[in-house]
Amino acid sequence: MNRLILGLLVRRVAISLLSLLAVSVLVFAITAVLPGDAAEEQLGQDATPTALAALRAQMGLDVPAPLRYLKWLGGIARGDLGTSATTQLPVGELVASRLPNSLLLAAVTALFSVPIALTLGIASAVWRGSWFDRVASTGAVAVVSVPEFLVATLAVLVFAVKLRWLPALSYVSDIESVGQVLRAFAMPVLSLCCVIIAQMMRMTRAAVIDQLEAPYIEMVRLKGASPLRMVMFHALPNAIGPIANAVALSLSYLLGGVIIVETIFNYPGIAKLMVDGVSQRDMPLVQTCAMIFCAGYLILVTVADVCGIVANPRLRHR
Amino acid sequence: MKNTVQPLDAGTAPAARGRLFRRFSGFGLSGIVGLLLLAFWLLAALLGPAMLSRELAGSAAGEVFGPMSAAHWLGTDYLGRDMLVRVIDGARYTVGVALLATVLASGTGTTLALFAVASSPAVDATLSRLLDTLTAIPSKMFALIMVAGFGSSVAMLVATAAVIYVPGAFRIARSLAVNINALDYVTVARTRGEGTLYIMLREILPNILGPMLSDLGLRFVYVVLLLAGLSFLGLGIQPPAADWGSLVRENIGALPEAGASVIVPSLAIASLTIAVNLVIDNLPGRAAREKGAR
Amino acid sequence: MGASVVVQGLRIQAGGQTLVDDLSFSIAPGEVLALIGESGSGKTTTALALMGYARDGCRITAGSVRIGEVDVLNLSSVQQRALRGRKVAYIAQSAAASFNPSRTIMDQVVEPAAIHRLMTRAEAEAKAVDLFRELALPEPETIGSRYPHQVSGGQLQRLMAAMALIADPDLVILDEPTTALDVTTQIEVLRAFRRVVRERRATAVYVSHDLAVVAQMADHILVLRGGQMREINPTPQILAAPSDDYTKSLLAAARPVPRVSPPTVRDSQLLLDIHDLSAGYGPVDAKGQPAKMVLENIDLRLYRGQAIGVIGESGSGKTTLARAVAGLIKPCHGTILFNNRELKPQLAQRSKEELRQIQIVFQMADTALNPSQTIESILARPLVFYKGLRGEPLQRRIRQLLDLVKLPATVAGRLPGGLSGGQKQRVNLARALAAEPDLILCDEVTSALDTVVGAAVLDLIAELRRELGVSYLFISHDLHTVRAVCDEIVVMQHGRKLAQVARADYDRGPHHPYYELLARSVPELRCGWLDEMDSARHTTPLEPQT
Amino acid sequence: SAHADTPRKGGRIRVAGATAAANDTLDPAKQSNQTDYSRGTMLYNGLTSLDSSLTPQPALAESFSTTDAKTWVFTLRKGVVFHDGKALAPADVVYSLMRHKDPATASKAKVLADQIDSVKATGPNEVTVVLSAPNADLPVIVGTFHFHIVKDGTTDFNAGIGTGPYKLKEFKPGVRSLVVRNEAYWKPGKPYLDEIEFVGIGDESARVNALLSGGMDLVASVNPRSVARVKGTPGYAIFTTQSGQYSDLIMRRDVGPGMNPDFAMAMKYLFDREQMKKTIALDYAVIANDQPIDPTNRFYFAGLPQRTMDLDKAKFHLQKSGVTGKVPMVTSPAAMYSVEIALLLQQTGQRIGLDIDLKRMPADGYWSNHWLNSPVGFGNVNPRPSADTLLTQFFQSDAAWNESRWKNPKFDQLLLASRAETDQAKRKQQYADMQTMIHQEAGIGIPMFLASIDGHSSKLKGLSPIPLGGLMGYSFAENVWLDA
Ligand SMILES: Nc1ncnc2c1ncn2[C@@H]1O[C@H](COP(=O)(O)OP(=O)(O)OP(=O)(O)O)[C@@H](O)[C@H]1O
Ligand SMILES: Nc1ncnc2c1ncn2[C@@H]1O[C@H](COP(=O)(O)OP(=O)(O)OP(=O)(O)O)[C@@H](O)[C@H]1O
Ligand SMILES: [Mg+2]
Ligand SMILES: [Mg+2]
Repeated sequence: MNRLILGLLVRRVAISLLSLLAVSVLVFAITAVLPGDAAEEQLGQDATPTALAALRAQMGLDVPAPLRYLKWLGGIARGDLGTSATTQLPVGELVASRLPNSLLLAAVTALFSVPIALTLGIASAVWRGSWFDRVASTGAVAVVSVPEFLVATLAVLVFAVKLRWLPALSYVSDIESVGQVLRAFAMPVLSLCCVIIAQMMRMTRAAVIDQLEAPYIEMVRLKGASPLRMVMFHALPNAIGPIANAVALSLSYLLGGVIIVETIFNYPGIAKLMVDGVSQRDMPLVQTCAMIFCAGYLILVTVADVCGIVANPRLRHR
Repeated sequence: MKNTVQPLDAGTAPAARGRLFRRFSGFGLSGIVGLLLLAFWLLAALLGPAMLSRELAGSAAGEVFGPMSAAHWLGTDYLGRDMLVRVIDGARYTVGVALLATVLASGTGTTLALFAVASSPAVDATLSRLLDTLTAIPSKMFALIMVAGFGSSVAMLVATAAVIYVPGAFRIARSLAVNINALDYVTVARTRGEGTLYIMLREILPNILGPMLSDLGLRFVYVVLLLAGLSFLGLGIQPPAADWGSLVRENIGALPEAGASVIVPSLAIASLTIAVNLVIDNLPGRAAREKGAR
Repeated sequence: MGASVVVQGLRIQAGGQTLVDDLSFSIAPGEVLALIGESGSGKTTTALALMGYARDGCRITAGSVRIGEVDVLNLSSVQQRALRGRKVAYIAQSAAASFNPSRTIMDQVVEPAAIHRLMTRAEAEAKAVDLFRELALPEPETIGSRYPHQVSGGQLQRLMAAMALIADPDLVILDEPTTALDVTTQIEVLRAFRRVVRERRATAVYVSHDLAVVAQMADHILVLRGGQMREINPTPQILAAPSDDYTKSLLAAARPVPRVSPPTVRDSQLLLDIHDLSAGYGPVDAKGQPAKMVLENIDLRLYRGQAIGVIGESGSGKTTLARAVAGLIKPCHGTILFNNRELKPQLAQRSKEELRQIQIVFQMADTALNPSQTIESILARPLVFYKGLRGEPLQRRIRQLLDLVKLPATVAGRLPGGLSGGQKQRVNLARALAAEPDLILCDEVTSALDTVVGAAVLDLIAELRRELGVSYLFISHDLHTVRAVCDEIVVMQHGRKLAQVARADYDRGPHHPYYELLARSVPELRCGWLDEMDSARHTTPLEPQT
Repeated sequence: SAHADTPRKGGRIRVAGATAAANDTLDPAKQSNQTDYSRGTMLYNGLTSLDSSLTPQPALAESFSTTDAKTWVFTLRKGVVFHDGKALAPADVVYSLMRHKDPATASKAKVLADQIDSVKATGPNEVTVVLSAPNADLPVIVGTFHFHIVKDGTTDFNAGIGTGPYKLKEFKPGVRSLVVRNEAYWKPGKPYLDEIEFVGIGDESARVNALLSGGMDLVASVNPRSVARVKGTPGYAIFTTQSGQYSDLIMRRDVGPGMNPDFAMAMKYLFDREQMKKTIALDYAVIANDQPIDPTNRFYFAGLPQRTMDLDKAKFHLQKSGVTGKVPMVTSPAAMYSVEIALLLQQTGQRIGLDIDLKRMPADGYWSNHWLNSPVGFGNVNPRPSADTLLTQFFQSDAAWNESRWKNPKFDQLLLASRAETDQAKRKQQYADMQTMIHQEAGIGIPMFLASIDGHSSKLKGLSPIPLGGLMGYSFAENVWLDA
């Protein structure tokens, strides 16, 4: 069994490298096709042919695109992520200053949202049809259906502006104590939880209910098992596959999709870096960010796939 | 829905009423609430724009962020336009475009997932990795390339939103389908020599439909919100038309005063998505299947 | 100590249909009541009702059930849970559908002990291993660590029995507990059950269609038909002097009569030629050997219109053989010729026509039916797929098929979940018939059927053979059934073919000792047969242990 | 009033600019937005600085003089030192001005710098600038952000070494910067604050919320719609700077419907300026007259009759132009308020039977892809330090950014003449003529000049408008102080 999973992991890592390469090519191709290059975006209204030419030369954009890509790729092979076209800073440095922030925010959010979502999902599956189920399910849908920027703004208005319990920005200056971390993270985490809990919760509920309909559950019931046991020991293991995937998808959102939260709370994360990169057509930056997201996503889904396989002996012993 | 409003023939009345009752009772109370809400918005989307006077729509001379009043039932927006008109107008886009994009995304994702699972492991691996790669493309970038490449139109908007959500739907559907694919009855179909398509659609699909529908319900919400983001990027619906998500975004300035112009479209989104999810949760077919009998 | 059971006026309904009507009976503590009746008569439904449980879609609408002092139908859910699995244990009819596919067998077997906090996990496991041994399961120490799909049908059923018995219940409800077992294993298992009943004086309800088995186990027999009680009487009386006509017909059909075999089998064409076949499960090593070898060096020839019975103990590889022929597992060695053409080892490489010609009826009827398709569409598919039938001819053929397997036309609109065990099995058969194949691999097709319906199915099989020249690989654990329909019998043990006996030699010896043993182990339709076997056992060991 | 208060020393403030991106830079030549400019004025000085009427005042140059507006002599202030202790020398000035001409610098001010022929140290404290053609506005030009003085030979600007009122302590592009008081600053008594933390917050409501929740003391670019909220919160106030910023409707004269001058005229009559001012800018704007010089400018021509909405005239011109069918009009959030202006135009257009087909484009890539390319679209022009710069950049016939491709040799002559003109009265007349010509002929419709609005804590004192933009023309740093 371990050999099987190890084999899967090795294969996945190999394929992942290919995927990453594909992503970089794709991103590069898109940046190449998109109207406007880094120099034009940088100069904006100030663009004149001479200024453009000068800036292009400075940014290395005068080199033909494929060559630029190969050069960048060569750099990657040597562990050099390249230089950001707009800032002329090493991309590695730019990313390194932001990535930990993003990971921290994602981790804290995951820490809260996953247990809450799974608990709610399982509980509403167990008591399906009850008022609890209805309130929880409808509530979850209602909460995601409120645009993220509205939730975040509302939270700021209430907790920061009105009550002044929490800071309006999550990262103004150095954070020293744990209490400060909690205060700073409370609202972003709350907003993000609102977005991602629903998917995990609903999928957990659906998958568990699906299993509760399976014939073997009848036997479990006839053994005198409590509903809790029925779900935790029987339905859940069989539902792990889809649940793990929903969790992986939701969590992958926390890396690249948090742009709105980063904007509203002025949190210096990597999503904003990438969106800026896209706006400025900063190819090395965008590529690195895209590859980071891709890698994060691949790690998450691989973990989800492994969970699915571990949970299903038929797949495990194929 | 349609045939429920037909006048009941006197002779068959009891039977028809019984059928009617059963059809609705199949939905359950919350299902009916969902259906009514959904019907309301569908009607609003279809008939609303024709019914509201254009006068109101054009009146930009009104007060900015005006409160609810007899002249403007839902107040006015950030340019002093009537919110009622804006919301009803927006229904067309949100209901139509979002529903279409969601169905496309979930449909394509599920179909691909079924195909991946029902054909060889090699196809499965290839498709899975390809779609994984697709997810890594920043959606903003993707949207930009779509505008750049194809111009912005409603069709393009639908396509973009659909493509962005295909990989997610694929993942979920695949994770459900692999489990079903390992079961005996699929083996039976295989020994019969059934083609991939049949195995996908008839053997596996019905058994993953429950979770997939609930996924679809959520994906709908995401698409509605994505539309707001995309129209902010300048993709798709062109002003003065606006979908509800964009209405919320446009009027977010009214939030501190809890203005109707931001609350109403938010409520509209919430009610529509809740309705969709209520209906999905209470589909009579599902309830019946869960009980094991028809 | 056993509990008394009193059932009064029990009525169970599903939708507008009454499944069980006004049923009353009682069982004294420590006694065994057998429920017999035709497939679909409501046996399982009644058995479940004794635990206060009705399947989804069914409802207990009237009556009362008392077990000892407990009024089962009026318990709170907490009290119900305390009762189930502890005081009343249930051995379900379909073992395959009753095990959680993703947890090990041991986890599930010791679960009742854990739920009711009866003993520590270690104690429970030890007890489980003892039970495995008692129930004649192979590798009792380690079988618990496998997953449900890794054991054979009969093994799974015994594992379920172990699960029910682990909590030493006062009332055991056994729903066709030995249907999937070969006769030798069946004896072991019956012994184990009887020990439980006798030693612990547990009360038992034994649901079965096999009168011979019932004769060994039951003190009283209750005959059900169409949800109504036909008669209830002490076992000897029922066997000797049944009062009800239906009971009489059941008894009359108890011993399958040999079906006339078609003439000139030998000179007809060779249909299936299995040569030196080996196959197994698990990852394949460098030499092409699977981790777990199941079949070894099987040779088998089957002529057109011939029926070959495959018997052998549970887990001997019968199903595996069928799966190899059907192309579901890739043999690691040997060849299979069909119509003198080599059959490709894998499904995908076989042509549609080849696939149509060979149909397999799966042993586990439950899992082989798609839970979301109606019976009608399940049956329609092969007709549409192979024959391109549409409209009225299609409907007619479906009705015809249902009729052939003695199913009422009303089941057509139902989903598999709304069928009884025997009904599902017949749907499975009907689906195979629909393809009008040349060869049907029947894996225990009659094991869940009562004698009357079973006989009808056997008749059907014989008729198809006679008239259409269909051939069969007829897998069964029941020697009598096999004898009744087959021209030749292949005896398997531990994955090897031990002997092949032709019809003419059925009653002439001498045979392979294992065949003799099987023949001897078939229960006889009289009380006390098992006891005789028991006493005989002390003088001559029954099974040559390996 | 606030200005009468005596400044107090000490304290620390947090300020939020309106943009934050990884391309934040401390290189004066590359600076492109208000956060860059604001940081620039903390760290650097120019030879001159612009006051509230955009008149150049001595800064690092103690004095400047010319006779022909072609050769300029700047006398440097003595005793000025850079943050690292090095004294300011003519070589620094030569380097700082001349580097813009080098294409490799990719300076944003290259066009302006190109008129400089040479910069030479002509004495220990004297620099002489020779222009290729006379320009009376040179002191204005060297007072702008790009011409801030850096140390001779600097190529890496991340240390932010200048002569400015604050020294750089920390700089994280796109995140924040931290500056502390320069104790050796050459302006006596200045600056007042100990420390300024400067961040960029891209989202307007986030900025306002940060202010109102006590997280910020000064925030830039407050939307008019948030003003009531800020004013309504005790302890906070609004600071308005009326400047020459405008968003304009561009109707190209060389292609599209704008080729017909009547179409442009029709559109100009379609602007409901009053309503735009009221509903779009919520009165934080002044009505404009289809010409780019705003009332704060010393060359503003007040005598030009105001054009107002006139549907009859609009209809007349439209019919005369013969333009029918849908008129595509490109807008983008990139050009401030252009979407809203276009929406109102669209509505008024319907009333005369004009069908405007709005095309809202992403802000990304708007300037490079659509601006200047679309036949009918919108542009946005930030305040310029001088009327001459503005007209040269946007209206001269062969200007790169001649948005509407309006070409008029007479205008070009006037522009050249006015640049060299040192007689203020004459010059004023020339500008008035040019404004009239644009008002009449150019394919440019300018509905209003927008104000910049900043929000601040009432404790923050010393703010007064400089019409280069908000935040005191981005040079608040050395002028504000915290009240106890
Ligand atoms: N997927 C599997 N992996 C490993 N072992 C398996 C698997 N399936 C079956 N086996 C083992 O192979 C042996 C033969 O199984 P098979 O199903 O062929 O038995 P059978 O003769 O049909 O028995 P029964 O009469 O009980 O159905 C059994 O010991 C069983 O435990
Ligand atoms: N959920 C249901 N809804 C409607 N009818 C049902 C449902 N479940 C079972 N039935 C019907 O109830 C009858 C009794 O079923 P039951 O399972 O008790 O039969 P059984 O006597 O155990 O038969 P077998 O020997 O084949 O297992 C059958 O005719 C079956 O079709
Ligand atoms: Mg049964
Ligand atoms: Mg078997």
